[in-house]
Amino acid sequence: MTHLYDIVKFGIYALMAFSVLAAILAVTVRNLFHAALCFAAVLIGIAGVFLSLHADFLAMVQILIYVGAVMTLVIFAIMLTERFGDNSSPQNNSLTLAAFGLAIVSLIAFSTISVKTRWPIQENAGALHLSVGELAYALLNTYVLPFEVISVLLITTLIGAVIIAKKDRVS
Amino acid sequence: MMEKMFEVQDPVNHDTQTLQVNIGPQHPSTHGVFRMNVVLDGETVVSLKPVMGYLHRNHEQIAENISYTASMPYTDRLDYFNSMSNNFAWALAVEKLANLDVPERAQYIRVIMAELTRLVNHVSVIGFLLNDLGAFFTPVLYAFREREKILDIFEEVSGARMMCNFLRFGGIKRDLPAGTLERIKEVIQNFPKFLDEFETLLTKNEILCMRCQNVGVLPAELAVNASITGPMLRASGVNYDVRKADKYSIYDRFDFKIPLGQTGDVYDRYYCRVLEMRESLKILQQALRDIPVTGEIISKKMAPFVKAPRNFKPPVGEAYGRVEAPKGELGFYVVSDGTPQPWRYHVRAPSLINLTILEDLCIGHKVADAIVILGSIDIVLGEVDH
Amino acid sequence: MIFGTGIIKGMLVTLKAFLASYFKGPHEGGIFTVEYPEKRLAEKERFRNFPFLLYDQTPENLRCVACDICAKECPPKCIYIVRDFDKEGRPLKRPAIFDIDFTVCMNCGICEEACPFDAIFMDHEFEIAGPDRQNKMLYHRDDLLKSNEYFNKIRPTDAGAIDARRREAEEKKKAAAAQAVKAKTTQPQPEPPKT
Amino acid sequence: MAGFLPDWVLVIKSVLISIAAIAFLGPVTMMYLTLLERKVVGRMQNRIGPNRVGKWGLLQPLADGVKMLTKEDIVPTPADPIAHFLAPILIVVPALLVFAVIPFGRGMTAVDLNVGLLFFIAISSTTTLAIFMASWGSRNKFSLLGGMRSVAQMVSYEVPMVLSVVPVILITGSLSTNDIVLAQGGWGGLKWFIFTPWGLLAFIIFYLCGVAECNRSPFDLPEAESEIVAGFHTEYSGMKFALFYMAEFMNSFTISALAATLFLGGWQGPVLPSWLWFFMKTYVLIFIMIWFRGTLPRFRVDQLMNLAWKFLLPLTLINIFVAGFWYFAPNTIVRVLMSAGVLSLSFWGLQKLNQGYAPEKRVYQFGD
Amino acid sequence: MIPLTHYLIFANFLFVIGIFGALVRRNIIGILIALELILNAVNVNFVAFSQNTSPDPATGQIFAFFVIAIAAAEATVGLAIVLALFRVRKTILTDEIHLLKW
Repeated sequence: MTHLYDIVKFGIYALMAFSVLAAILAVTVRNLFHAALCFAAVLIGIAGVFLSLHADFLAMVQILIYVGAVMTLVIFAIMLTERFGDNSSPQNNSLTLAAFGLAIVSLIAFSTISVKTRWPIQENAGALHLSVGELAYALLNTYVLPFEVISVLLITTLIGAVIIAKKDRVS
Repeated sequence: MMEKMFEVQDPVNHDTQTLQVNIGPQHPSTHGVFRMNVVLDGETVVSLKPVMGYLHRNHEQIAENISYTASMPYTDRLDYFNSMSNNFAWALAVEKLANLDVPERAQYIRVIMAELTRLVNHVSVIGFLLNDLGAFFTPVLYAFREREKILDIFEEVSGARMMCNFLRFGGIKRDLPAGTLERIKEVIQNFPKFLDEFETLLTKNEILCMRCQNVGVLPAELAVNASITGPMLRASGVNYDVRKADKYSIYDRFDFKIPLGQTGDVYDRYYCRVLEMRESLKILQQALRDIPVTGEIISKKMAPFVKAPRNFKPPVGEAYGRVEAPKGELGFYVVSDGTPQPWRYHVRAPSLINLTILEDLCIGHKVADAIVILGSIDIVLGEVDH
Repeated sequence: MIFGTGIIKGMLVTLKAFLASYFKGPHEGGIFTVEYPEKRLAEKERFRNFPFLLYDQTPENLRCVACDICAKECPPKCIYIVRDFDKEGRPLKRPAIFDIDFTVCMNCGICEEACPFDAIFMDHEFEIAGPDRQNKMLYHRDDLLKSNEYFNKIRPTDAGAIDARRREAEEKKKAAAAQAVKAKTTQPQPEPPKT
Repeated sequence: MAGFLPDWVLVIKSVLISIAAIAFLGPVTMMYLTLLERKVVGRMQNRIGPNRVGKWGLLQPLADGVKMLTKEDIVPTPADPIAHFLAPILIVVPALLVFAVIPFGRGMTAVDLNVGLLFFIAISSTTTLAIFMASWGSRNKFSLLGGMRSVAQMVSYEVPMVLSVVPVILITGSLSTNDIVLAQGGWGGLKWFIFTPWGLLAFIIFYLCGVAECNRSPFDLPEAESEIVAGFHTEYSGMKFALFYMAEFMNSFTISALAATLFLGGWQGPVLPSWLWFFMKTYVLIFIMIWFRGTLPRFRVDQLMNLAWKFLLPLTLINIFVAGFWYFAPNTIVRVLMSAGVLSLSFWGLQKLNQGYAPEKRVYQFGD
Repeated sequence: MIPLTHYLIFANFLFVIGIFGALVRRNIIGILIALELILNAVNVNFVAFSQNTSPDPATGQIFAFFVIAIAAAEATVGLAIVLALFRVRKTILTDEIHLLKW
């Protein structure tokens, strides 16, 4: 069975590389519509990574919420704000070099931190398979307060967004 | 870049730019070659300019160069759904011009044929309206099944299903073949059964009611001012039917009612047509009961011209013959200068006049409604562009 | 009334049509269409398609006498006739050229009405297809010729009436001719001069 | 043969077999669904439907396939090539992926995820992305209108669809489709969820939303031929259009299959083999979809939205409460009557609230 | 299977690309996309840590749910603002909107 694990491992690394590449594209591509599509690819890549971490409920929720709803919103916004076909304006401003330098520096810093420190790895690290029942139990028992607060927050943002975006605002 | 900052439009104008769409001559549901220049804001129609003339065949100019009888087959091609009522109107006009009398039996046969074309037209129009609403061809094919039975009778009588060319001035071309009246009686017996089934399929259908009620409302005074005629006018509640107003031919002998709607929206136009079909069936039953079994079929004064239509020279003068065609008041205005060719020949096309108010009905509605309103107006491009 | 009942009743109508299509005949709601090339509907007698010229017995004795009435009467003017002349140049009662342009003709049947010599009638044959518009669809005299038997086959009652009328006219003419001959034979004995 | 192969090759072989089965099953069902639809709708309209190609028109799908392949593939010049090219592919991928979760027979589920149902809903929500690409990519006014309409419709019908599935999960206690089917076994089929009041209502709502999700008959606004020519796939021809067509039919198959699994007891059935039960139930539901297409006219955009947000959504919420009550109440007749009463009351109440959309009574005088 | 540090490096990459995008993009929607990228990177970290180090693996995933919920809420409000802005200014390029009062 070890060959199988190697194949799966190789698959996951390929998936990670694919997502990083898609992320770079999402940030640099000139046409905004293509950027949004690359971002969707990143999201699906990340859902795959969650699956490799045995968090399959989270992966499905990620696809459902992000790719289903948030991407729809983003693309709706792009469609409504872009005039038909003038997507040739340069997308990046003067800060490019400075931002690139900062990015490289912070990348190196974070990577060294994450490699150097000895994390308290549990012995049964990767084997734990979480069932949806335990997840629900945790969500509605230990973390019920944040759960309710989040629902209040969602309602307020919903109403707020509608008021902001309404066409004939009586301001 | 600075000046870009200061040209700020007022915040209320529509930010999504309006969409100018050509629901063009080649479109699945414009009932022929008819273009609508629609400006949309999102889904709602802001302005709608009809563009016509793609099927203009110079009909009136041709009629001024050929004899009176020769333009009878051309009237078939005006509103190619009801060739018999087109012939009826043209025959009436010339009979008024040359004051010909029409024998009894010919009158009855003319009325029977006219009412059969009304059935065919109304059934097909409801089918096409349902097609625009999205029902995938089922109502149309039920309607066409009934239409086939009636077209078989036309073919038996006149020789052609749609281009009948059957009426002549002073009567009809040839008498009915044997057994035709029995076949007509049989069709009329089965029609109400089909109509009830058709109504259960459509009239109470919630989606149809949602899509058609209070859509494209035509107020009564706008209808009268725009000289709309036919089911559209009666759906808005105006009691005007040329058969009752003019009492031409022998329509005064039949008792039938005129269905009137209240709000004048697409639903009322649909249902007025269903009720009109039921009235036509009443007329047909009475006509079949009273038709004289024998009798000549063309007036004596036209005998010499049967074999030589080009010698027919009506006296100098003008006449306007009109008939209640299924689409509205179809009229023919003809001026004669004594020669075998008419001097001036004009067709009052009901579809064209009913189409003029398309924009007023569609403003403010959605794109889907504009198509349905066009379907309910019931136009045939042959008549609109004649 | 519950919201969906109208829709459900309507759907039952189509379900009935669906089931009827397996069990019922064409006129009680079953399959109404006919599979065209194999099975065909019965043709109506007065059905009119493009015109044809009639000849009795042999294609030579054409009924048409090239009187040009149908060409004048035809609304779209799609008939073109040229009279035939014999060797000495005297006009004959036969058309040398009789063309009908089938792309122009709208099969209205006015030529059949106007023809005083029962020479031109409307055909029943509608499966006409030509490779191109110019020559195949322009029918010349020989393509239009059809026999009287064919005419009787496709339109029995009309053909019968016309043949009866022509036979009657024939007898009347023969009787008149016999009368004339008899009158001519009795004529040579001059009556004795009136004294 | 299987004896001496190393076990990891076995795993891969079983995966390949299920992939091959689905890759074959998907397109073939699509082809014969098109034929079934044309035949059934034909029969409803008193005509026969295709019967020229093959014995009863059985080779008609092959003829359509060849026609689609040989048709020229036109790409409009202003179109954005990447989006235009990727859209048909990205619309077929979710349609095929979803086959993995459907339990065709007793042991015949390709991948028995324990979040199977959520997988189905998540994957079927990604089709909005592909429709966006199709409508925005082809730079055509009609497809833009169609794209906007279809995304608005799919997003607003996904909410009631997801919520109508919640009672089933609540009662069976697991998201895996196999467990749901097992929970409906026994008593010769009387324990199917459709025979409980909340199950019946949830089935109707799920089925309607499913029909809306794959843009079929009363909700086929995005490709409304009579209004905006062909909606988001106006600018597609040849094989790309065939892919859109295939995705639509595969969606309608999977939606019917899932509805059968959730409410009609999947492959549970007294005598016949399990997969036969499954296919019979699915094809009954597909017949109903085709029946819708043969009879009903189309909704308008705002009526569509109103039906989803103001009518179906509140009903599903109430349905969840009733299912909760059903779960804890003792298994007596009182429970059935109570829940049936609550549901019909709420149905009537919501219908009264939406009175504006009910058909008005119309009276007609007769002048002379 | 896959050691914790590889996940962390992957998350760092995404995080850094997100920051780079947020700083560089001229279009507000581009910035919103970059922001979402950052939040996703954080999510990956949460789940990786909860799977490998914490005794009860549910905590990380629960936190990831909350992050997804907040990200969705933030996206809606952000895009509502973008729409309102576009209606007034006809442009959503950041360097063209820098006057507080006009």
